[in-house]
Parts: sequence; C-alpha cells; structure tokens
Amino acid sequence: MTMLLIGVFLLSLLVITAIAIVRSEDLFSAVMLSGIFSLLMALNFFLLDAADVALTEAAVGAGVATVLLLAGLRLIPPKEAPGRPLRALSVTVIAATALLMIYASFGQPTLGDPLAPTQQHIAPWYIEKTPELIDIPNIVTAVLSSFRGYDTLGEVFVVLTAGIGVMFLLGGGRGKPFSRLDSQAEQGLSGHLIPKVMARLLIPFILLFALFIQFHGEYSPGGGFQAGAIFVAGIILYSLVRGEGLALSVIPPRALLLMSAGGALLFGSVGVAGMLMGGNFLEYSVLAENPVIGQHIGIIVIELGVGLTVTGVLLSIFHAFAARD
Amino acid sequence: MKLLGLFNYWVFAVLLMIGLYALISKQNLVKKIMALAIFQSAVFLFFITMSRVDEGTAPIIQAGVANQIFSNPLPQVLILTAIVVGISTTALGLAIVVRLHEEYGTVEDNEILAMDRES
Amino acid sequence: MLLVAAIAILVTMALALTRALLGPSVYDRVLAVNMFGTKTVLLITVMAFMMGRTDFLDLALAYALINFIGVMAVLWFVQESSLRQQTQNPARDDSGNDAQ
Amino acid sequence: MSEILDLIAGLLVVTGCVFVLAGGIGALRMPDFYTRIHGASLTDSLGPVLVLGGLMVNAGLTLISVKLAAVMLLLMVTSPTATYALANAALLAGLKPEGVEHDTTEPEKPA
Repeated sequence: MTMLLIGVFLLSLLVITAIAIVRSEDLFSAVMLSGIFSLLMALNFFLLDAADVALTEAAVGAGVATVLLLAGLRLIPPKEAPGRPLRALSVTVIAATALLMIYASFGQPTLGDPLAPTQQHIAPWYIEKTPELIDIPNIVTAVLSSFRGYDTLGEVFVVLTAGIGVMFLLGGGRGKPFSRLDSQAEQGLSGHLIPKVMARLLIPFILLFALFIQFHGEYSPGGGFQAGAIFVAGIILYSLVRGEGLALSVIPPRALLLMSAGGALLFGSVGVAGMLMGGNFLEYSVLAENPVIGQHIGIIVIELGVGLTVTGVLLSIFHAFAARD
Repeated sequence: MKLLGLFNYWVFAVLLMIGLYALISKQNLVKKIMALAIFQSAVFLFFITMSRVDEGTAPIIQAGVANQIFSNPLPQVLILTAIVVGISTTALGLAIVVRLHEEYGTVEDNEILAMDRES
Repeated sequence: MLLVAAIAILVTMALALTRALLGPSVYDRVLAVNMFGTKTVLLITVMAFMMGRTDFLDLALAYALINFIGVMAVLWFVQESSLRQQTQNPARDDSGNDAQ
Repeated sequence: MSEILDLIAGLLVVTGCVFVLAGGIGALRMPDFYTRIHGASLTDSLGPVLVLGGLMVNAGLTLISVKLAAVMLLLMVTSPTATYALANAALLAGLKPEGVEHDTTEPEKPA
C-alpha cells in the first residue's frame, strides 16, 4: 500500500515534468527537465520491481543522454521559435484518444494482479527453468542472453546501425571532424582545478564499477548494456575534463570502430560456433561438455560482445557530436 | 483501491498523448525528438507495469530464500534493451537535426519546408 | 523510520521539481536536477531497505558515481558556447545564420 | 542493546531528513540563484550523510554497510564538485549575484 502511494506520487511528478518539457521554450531547460524525467522514470522502474531496467535507465539517463543532448544542442540555436497557437483539432483528437485509453484501462487487470494474462504464459516457465537449465540467479540476464538471444542479437545490430548512421551523418572515424583536436578550444575543463582532480579520482572507480556490472551481471542487476553505458560515462567524463584529444589518444576512433563491429561479430560468432558444434544458432548448451557450463560460457561471451558494441557505439556518437564545429 | 491500481495505465495514456501532442504541434525538430523520447518512455512504463506481481520481488534469485514470488522477467528484458536502443536512435535523430541545421540554418520544420518549396 | 525518510525525500523532490519548473534562470533548473539526483540516490537506498532487497544498493552506487557528469557537461557546454561566441563571430557568415 | 542501536539509527535518519527538507525549502525560497546553491548544498552534504549513517547503524557490520559507506563517500565527493561546476557555469554565462551590482537588464554575454 505504501509502495503504491509512493508510486502514485512519483508518477504524478512524472506527468508534471513531461508537461514542463513540452511547454518550455528554451531547449537547454528542456534537456535539464528531461534529466529529471529520466530520474523519475528510473525510480518508478525500481518501485515496480524492475531493478535491471532501473539500472539501465540510471546508466543511460544520468550520464550519457544529457551529455549527448547537450553536445548536439551546442550546434543549433538554443531557443524554440515562437510556436503556432494550439490547434483546436489536434488538441481535441489527443484529448479524445487519452480519454478513450483511460476508459479502456478499466478492462485491464490492476497493477500487480497475479492472475493477469501476462503472468500466465511463458514467464512462469522462464522462472521455473532458469535455475535448472542455466543456473544463474539473475533471471533477466538468463532470458536476455540465452532464452531470447536472437532478440538481443537484433537489438545489438540496431544499436550498431544507429551508430553507423550517426557516423555517416556527422563523419565519425578519421579525417575532417578530428582535425580540430589541436586547437585551443580543445582543452576541455582543464582550467578548472576541482573538477579535474575529482574526475581523476573518480574515473578509475567508474570504470571498475562498469567492469563489475559487466561480469557480475549474472548474479546481481547488470549486464553488457548497463556496463557499456557506465563505461561510456566514465570515458565521457575524462574527455570533458581533459579534452577530446587526450580521450581520443586513450581510445582512438579506429579502436572504437573495432569495438562496435567486433562486439556484434563476437555475439554472432558465438551463435555460429554453436552451429559448428552441432547445435542450433545461439544454442550455448553445446559449447561445453556440461550443458549448464556451456550456457555460462555463452552468456559471458555474448554479454562481453554487447558491452563492447554499446561502449563503441555510444562513445563514437559522443565524439562525432563533440568534434563537430 | 481498484482505481489506484489502474493509475499506472492512466499515466501511460497521458504521457503517450503528451508525447504525441508535442510531436504534432511543435515545430522545433529537437522538441519533436524529445517528444518521441517521452512517447517511448510511456511505452516502457506500460510494459514494466505489466511485469509487476503483488508480493513479488525483482527476478533475481536470492540464495537461501525459498518460495519467492518473482515479477515477470520478460517485459523487463524487452525494455532493458529498448532503453539502450532508444538512446542510440535519439542520437541518430539529433545527428539528422544537426545536419539539417548546417544545410538550412534552422531547425524549425515549417521554415525548412518553406525553403524547400521556394527552391 | 524508513517511511518518515521516504516521505521527507519525496517532499524534497517535489520542492526541487517546483524550483525546476519556476526557473527563472536555466541554472536554477540545473541546480534542481542536481538536487533531484542526490534525492534519487537517497530514495533508492531507503526503498531498497523498505523492500528488504538491500542487494540493490548497486543502483544507488551507480547513480552516485555518474550523476554529476551531467553538471560537468553543463559547465563544458557553457564554456564551449562562450568560446565560440568569442572566437567565431566573424566567421559565421557562411553558415547562413545571420545573413539577412 | 539492539533497541539502543535502533534508537540511534532512527534519530540519525530523522535528523538527516530534517536537513534534507530544510535544504529543499531553502532551494525553493531563497531569493537568487547563488543563495539557492547554498540551500541545495545542505541537502547534498549533511542530509545524505546522516540518513545513510543511520541506515548503516541499522544494517550493522555487513557488506550493506560497506556499500552505504561507498555511496556516502561518493556523494560527499561529487556534490561539492557539481556545485562548483554549476556556480562556475552560471558565472561564466554572465548570471550576476543579486545585490552586488544590481542591474535589471538581461545578463550580458561576452560578445
């Protein structure tokens, strides 16, 4: 009951924030408000027992999303032009649809109903079989990387494709965009002593935490997606305080491309390896004598692939935006 | 009591429509991208709402605790990947907007359309 | 005890959100986001205790680690834009922005 | 013994909550941006330390306490840094503190 009321409160704040994002004319303010929106969203996920999702939203929303939006915003006018007045027609349609959906919600099972149709099919099977077939505590990781490996493979390739698209549009990789590296403006926040020292202190811990999330993802909330986002946050912090140039000399663009493509390839090749050893595509059980050990090997390797791709793609995207002038 | 249990769905509907409204009525392309993000978050909320089970806990088996009820892992898996895909596609949209600004000098869709019609 | 803490943190969140909505300057909003982040860390900790799943403190740790990157990005953004305004004003004609 | 510990934990958490709330009110009610930072910094430093300290007393000597201590240390390190960055950004963008040289015009950006 208490949790339900806390949830109602947080959701109300969420709606208020969404309205404020839409209404604010200053894009910078809108970005800041969407930071609050993402924090509230993560809290709601946590409250709804989705720890893994909350961790992902935390990793992506708190660090990467704000930085990417600001890096993009740097290149365009900061204010929205005075808009056209509210169109009566669109407002009516929107309001009518909202009312219709709220009306339809009365036919939905209430929050947490254990008899809801969603809880009857397949999910009990996953929960029951995970200890037996895969034997890792985190059922979400088990479903993500083994039971629904195809799906995750597809998502990884979507991330890779989006990264390639950004690099085509803004010119990642080599050449023109990185020619700016030795200019004066490329010192980042080196002039600020306190951020510089604190970042130097914190970055090792951020990277260590990312590795923990990556390799402990079978036992606690975590996995390749979250770890990649946290790793990227650490490197972005480095390039903010020490300048793009240094960050790029630590992980050069070529290495980023290699990571993006290599991670996805690693994922795919685990599937092919399963086929070569006599199983189906992405069937990990055949990778070792003992099927459970095979599952463990497969999950660790593909999570590594996911982590590499997410790190490579998000970091390339950041560099592509930041190097643009 | 039953009504409070439906509150999540109402918030989903309202957020979805806020996103859709901004997508239709805002001319600024960055605003449109943010509206898409709100729309997307509403869908995430809907899925995660469906995954919750009363008396349940997050689907991570604790050692030494028997007979736990777990919330549904499947929607969580779908949304977990969707969040990372979401940020990548948002970045892609932003990249398109940045290129449009370089070509047209504006990020308002009506001005871009007007320039296109003139030429 | 935990409930009192949760309510206090929720009220503070509402106050921070009010500040974010009122503005008036952009930096007030950044301040509100920063406050909101710290409150999120606290609320996650308190809720983890309330739910009895203290193994989820990793989440609070994640937020505590990467929350302030957003504010760093704001400082970087402001510094970059003021640098751009200083150095690039004459070279802006080719962008077609100020050509009238 | 455990009652005394509970009492100490409760006391710490509630005191922390008072600080958190006071800071929140300060951030809302203070007259201008630079004074609001002062209010917000209270919620970011003393409040969390007390609340997390209380929870640590509650949890005893376990891994949980270590994690809480890590969160506490990180908050103590990061939030002053964030406040520094924020104040610096505002000053750089030309936001003037109230009452220093009060002018009602828009804050001028360096041209």
